[in-house]
Amino acid sequence: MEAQTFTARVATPTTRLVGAMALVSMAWVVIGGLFVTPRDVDQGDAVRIMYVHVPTAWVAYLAFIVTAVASACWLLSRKHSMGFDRVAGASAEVGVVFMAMTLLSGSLWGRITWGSYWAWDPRLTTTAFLLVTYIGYLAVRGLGGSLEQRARRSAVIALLAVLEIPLVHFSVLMWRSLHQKASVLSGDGDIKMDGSMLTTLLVGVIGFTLTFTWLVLHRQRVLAMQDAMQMTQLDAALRERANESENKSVIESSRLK
Amino acid sequence: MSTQLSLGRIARAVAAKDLRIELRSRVVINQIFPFAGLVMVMFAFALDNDDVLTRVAGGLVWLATLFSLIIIIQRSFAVDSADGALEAQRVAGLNPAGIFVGKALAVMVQLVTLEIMLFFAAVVLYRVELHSDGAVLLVTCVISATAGLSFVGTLYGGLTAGARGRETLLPLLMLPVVAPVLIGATRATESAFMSGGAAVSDGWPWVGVLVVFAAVFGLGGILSFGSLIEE
Amino acid sequence: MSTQLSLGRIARAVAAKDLRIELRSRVVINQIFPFAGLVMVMFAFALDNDDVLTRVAGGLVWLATLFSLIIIIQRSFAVDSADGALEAQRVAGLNPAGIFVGKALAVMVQLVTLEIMLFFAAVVLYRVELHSDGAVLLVTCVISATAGLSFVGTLYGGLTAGARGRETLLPLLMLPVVAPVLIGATRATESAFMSGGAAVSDGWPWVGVLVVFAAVFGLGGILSFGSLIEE
Amino acid sequence: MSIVVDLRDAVVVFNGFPALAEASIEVQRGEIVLLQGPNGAGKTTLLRACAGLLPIVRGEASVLGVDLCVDRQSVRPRVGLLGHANGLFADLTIRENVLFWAQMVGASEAEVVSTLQRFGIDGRLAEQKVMQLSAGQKRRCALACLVVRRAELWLLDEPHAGLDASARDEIDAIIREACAAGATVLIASHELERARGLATRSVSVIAGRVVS
Amino acid sequence: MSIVVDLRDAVVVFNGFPALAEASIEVQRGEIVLLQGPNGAGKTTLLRACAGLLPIVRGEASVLGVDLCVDRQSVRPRVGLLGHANGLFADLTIRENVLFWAQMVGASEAEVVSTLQRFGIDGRLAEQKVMQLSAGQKRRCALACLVVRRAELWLLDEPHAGLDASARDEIDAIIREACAAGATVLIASHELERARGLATRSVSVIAGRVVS
Ligand code: HEM
Ligand SMILES: Nc1ncnc2c1ncn2[C@@H]1O[C@H](COP(=O)(O)OP(=O)(O)OP(=O)(O)O)[C@@H](O)[C@H]1O
Ligand SMILES: Nc1ncnc2c1ncn2[C@@H]1O[C@H](COP(=O)(O)OP(=O)(O)OP(=O)(O)O)[C@@H](O)[C@H]1O
Ligand SMILES: [Mg+2]
Ligand SMILES: [Mg+2]
Repeated sequence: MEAQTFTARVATPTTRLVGAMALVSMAWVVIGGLFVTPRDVDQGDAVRIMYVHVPTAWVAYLAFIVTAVASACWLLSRKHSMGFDRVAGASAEVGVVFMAMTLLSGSLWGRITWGSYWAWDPRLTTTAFLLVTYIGYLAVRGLGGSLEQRARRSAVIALLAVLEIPLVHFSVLMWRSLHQKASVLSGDGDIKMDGSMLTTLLVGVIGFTLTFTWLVLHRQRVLAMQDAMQMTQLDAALRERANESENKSVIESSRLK
Repeated sequence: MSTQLSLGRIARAVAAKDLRIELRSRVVINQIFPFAGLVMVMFAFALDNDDVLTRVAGGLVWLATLFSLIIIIQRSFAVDSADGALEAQRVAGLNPAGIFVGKALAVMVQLVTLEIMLFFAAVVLYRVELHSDGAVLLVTCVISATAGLSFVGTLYGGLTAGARGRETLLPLLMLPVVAPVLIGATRATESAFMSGGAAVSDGWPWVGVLVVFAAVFGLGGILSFGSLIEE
Repeated sequence: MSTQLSLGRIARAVAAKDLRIELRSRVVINQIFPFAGLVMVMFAFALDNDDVLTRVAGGLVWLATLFSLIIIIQRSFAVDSADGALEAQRVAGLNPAGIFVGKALAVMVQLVTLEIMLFFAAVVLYRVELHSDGAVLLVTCVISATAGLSFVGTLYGGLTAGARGRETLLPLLMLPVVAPVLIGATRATESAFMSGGAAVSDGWPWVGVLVVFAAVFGLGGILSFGSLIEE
Repeated sequence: MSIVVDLRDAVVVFNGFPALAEASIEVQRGEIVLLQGPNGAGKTTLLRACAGLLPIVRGEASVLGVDLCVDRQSVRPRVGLLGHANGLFADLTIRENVLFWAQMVGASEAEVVSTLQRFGIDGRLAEQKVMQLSAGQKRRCALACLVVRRAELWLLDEPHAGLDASARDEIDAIIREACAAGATVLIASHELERARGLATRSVSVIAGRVVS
Repeated sequence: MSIVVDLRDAVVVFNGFPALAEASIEVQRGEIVLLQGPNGAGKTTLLRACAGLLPIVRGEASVLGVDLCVDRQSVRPRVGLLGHANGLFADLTIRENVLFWAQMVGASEAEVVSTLQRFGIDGRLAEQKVMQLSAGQKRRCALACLVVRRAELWLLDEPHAGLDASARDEIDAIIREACAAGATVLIASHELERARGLATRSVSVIAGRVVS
């Protein structure tokens, strides 16, 4: 167990800065996405959903990768510092929220462009599986047991689960798909998009990444405080049991003649 | 003084024990096999259309396998944890990798037997035609898919065994993970059946996916089973 | 002196106990519901065709219900027989009809909740459209089918509970018996959805079948549960 | 009517093995009879047969005036069996477990509370789920469930196993009280000294037969 | 190196409840230590912690020279635990169960046969499935599985419960032999008289602490 020194304050100058930057860039995305960028030739205003849809997807990937990396760090570090485990947990929680936002925005977008909320498409289905996998990951974290066991078990699951991300990303290439082929991260360096749209998209990615960072920093501190609180509660419980022990000893010794 | 055995010998002993229990109780043979057969019949009922059935036969075989896998895994760990025997193995410090490989092997044997039966059922019920061209592909696909399924099943079975109420967590954790196997095996099987005009050669890349999958989870299980069954 | 209670009060106490255990452990809500959802997704994936999906949506909802029913029943009796509590109830000479009705009621509540969720999923995933004309039919169908399924499930659950290895016997025994419910509920639901141009009025005869089925098995259970749970 | 248990050459068979091989025993109302004997002798089988749980394939058996060869059900509400297993609902708390059985026989809540107190499982423990208890605490809870049922014939299979000294004293006192109130008790036990002190009579079960 | 078990203020927590609350105990090689104490005191928890099954959240614990706070695995092959549950495979026969464990440690078949004989579960019984045994016969089988493993540290949780007098004598003799051969034994038991006769020293566990 690491030393338990913590303060009740979760905000630090760094997190405040991150938060402020996140706010600014999100405001930029809202303005850029809704007013500055042009309508799409085919899709009209619906294309504006992209500024939420795509960044949340990528940041969810990022979150799951952070979870995997933190899990690997926990497994490999000699001290098994619980900090890594908390980052892994916090990041997966935020990732699940973002992935859910991707699904939600995607199905709204699908309703407008394809005429239905959902289609049996590899990208969509694998995305749903990825979400369920990480809900399962969070369920495993909630199984109970000691902190160390929670960390060890969930680290293994996180390292296996992250392997699904390539599956989601390349699914459009592997199967016939309705969904957009990769147009930005296609690897051939040829980006097919209007300049202001691209800028707004990039700012969106930065904004969502900052939001993610801010959320994880806070969540991870709250988790640290929860763990620390468990320790203080343990102190109280130990004291209570010690009293019980004194009473019992008296009874027991009088009975054992 | 307790001398610990090699992984291989532990795995053999564990697999032999699991298979002996199965041969003795006949639960899989007498009950899970008919269950899987019934699932196939139910599909036929629910779909109620011959052409569709023949086209999706491969998928249905693997779906039935998947549902049966869940039950086989639950049974495999129920036998161990009923009276705390899994815990006893843990306490005794048996090499967890050996337990993992042994249990996975036993599951594999049961699963392959089941699949052979299901393919026969598909031929009879769904009027699938087997082609000699596709035979090698089909066998390779069955072996690699089964290995992958057994490894994943044993891995998550170990994680969810023991504590009460965890059994039901198994399908939730397992199904999304085995989805690639379902897809890969279905596509490879369809190629082997040449359903919908698929060519046999189309199936091989999918078998590659299956082999990689089995390798990843086999290795993952050997490395991590100890941490997963730990309380 | 032990004064024995009326069937109704025993049934209420048993149902309350089962539902309390479920609310406490959340196994059905947290794990079986997602499992059923996944089964729906898996079907869609295996079928891979939107038109077929919409047409067979009703069947798939009931098939998913059926698979979940098996797990719900297993769980319901596992809770009782884990430490011999079912035997304790038998030894205590509680009116078996009361136990039967109580357990079936608890299963019914869980099943109806599940079905509501599955119909929502069907609307979203399979693009089913609900029509106000079909609403009464749908509700009646759900209620009567659920009652039938719960009675059959509890009956066979009691029969297979207790002795080791019998859990796996449950699906084998139960699936053929509930086939009529599957067919009847599917046809009635398809009428209510008006899929494939079915008329709502076509559904009512099927609901009749469901009601008769529920009545037969409800009565059968009340009369025979005592002999079934006997060792 | 004062003979509560009456077995004559009763035979109970498991897979062809006669676990009870022509056992005969007669127990009067108000007696506390100790069944002693080696492992596998048939003590548990005898108790379960008296509870109407096992079919008697040969011989005669009547309990509380009911002929078990004809009707094994109607005697059960009047019999209380504590088996090797505790028969508790692991997800419910101690209080909920005992209340369930109290409801079944119409016992009052006050009675539940006082029973829990007697067994030292009130207060914090009463609100704990059974699966989180120690072995002895579970056994105490099983005894409490049995006690609220107030049966006429008590069949106790190793009631002392796993209990500490104070709980053993408590269950002994409760058994004596129940007998004074007209109940009859059969105890199978390997704690011979304690059980002999409690019992009014003791018999040996050996290889499926009862030997006095 | 002659100190086999060394706990210092060890704490073990279940859902926030300190089942072991700063317990300290030191056991030398060759000792037979009896843990006595009321139900729910923490005896089982102490034994399971020593077997490396439970994480020590505070304090220090070392068993057979291994620090349990750092490594709970490597000590296990050298420790034998008999818990409240028997840990048997119910579908296998007694012989197959004992053979499984014998294989795991490379014990010979002759040893299996002689162990079965000592516990009186040879012959017909040895070929019987465990699920068809009486409670005491199961316990004997669990003890036989433990004995063939020849551990250095024996942790026995109520080894006498459910056994008849002859099996109790046998297990006591085996424990004495094992100690003479250099093993160390911790026993939790409510059969105080018998256990006190066997033990070289006894301590009380009360509300999660060890009191001498
Ligand atoms: C429920 C429905 C949907 C889901 C679950 C979904 C999911 C995803 C995911 C996971 C990504 C990230 C892919 C990656 O880079 O690996 C993505 C990207 C993208 N999605 Fe969707 N999507 C949905 C609907 C839609 C719709 C309806 C459209 C537009 C017609 C759309 C357009 C895009 C675009 C343009 C990208 C960026 C592709 C790239 O450059 O790589 N999506 N979507
Ligand atoms: N299902 C079965 N099949 C075959 N034999 C059985 C079965 N169940 C029990 N037996 C045998 O019946 C005999 C009597 O068992 P019982 O449980 O009545 O013994 P017991 O006197 O209670 O012993 P203990 O003191 O160990 O609890 C035992 O020898 C046992 O092996
Ligand atoms: N999962 C759990 N959650 C909360 N408390 C628990 C849990 N498991 C055990 N306890 C508590 O820990 C305490 C110690 O239990 P333990 O099993 O060690 O007792 P014991 O000394 O072996 O008692 P017995 O003689 O009854 O076997 C008990 O009071 C029990 O209620
Ligand atoms: Mg017995
Ligand atoms: Mg204990």
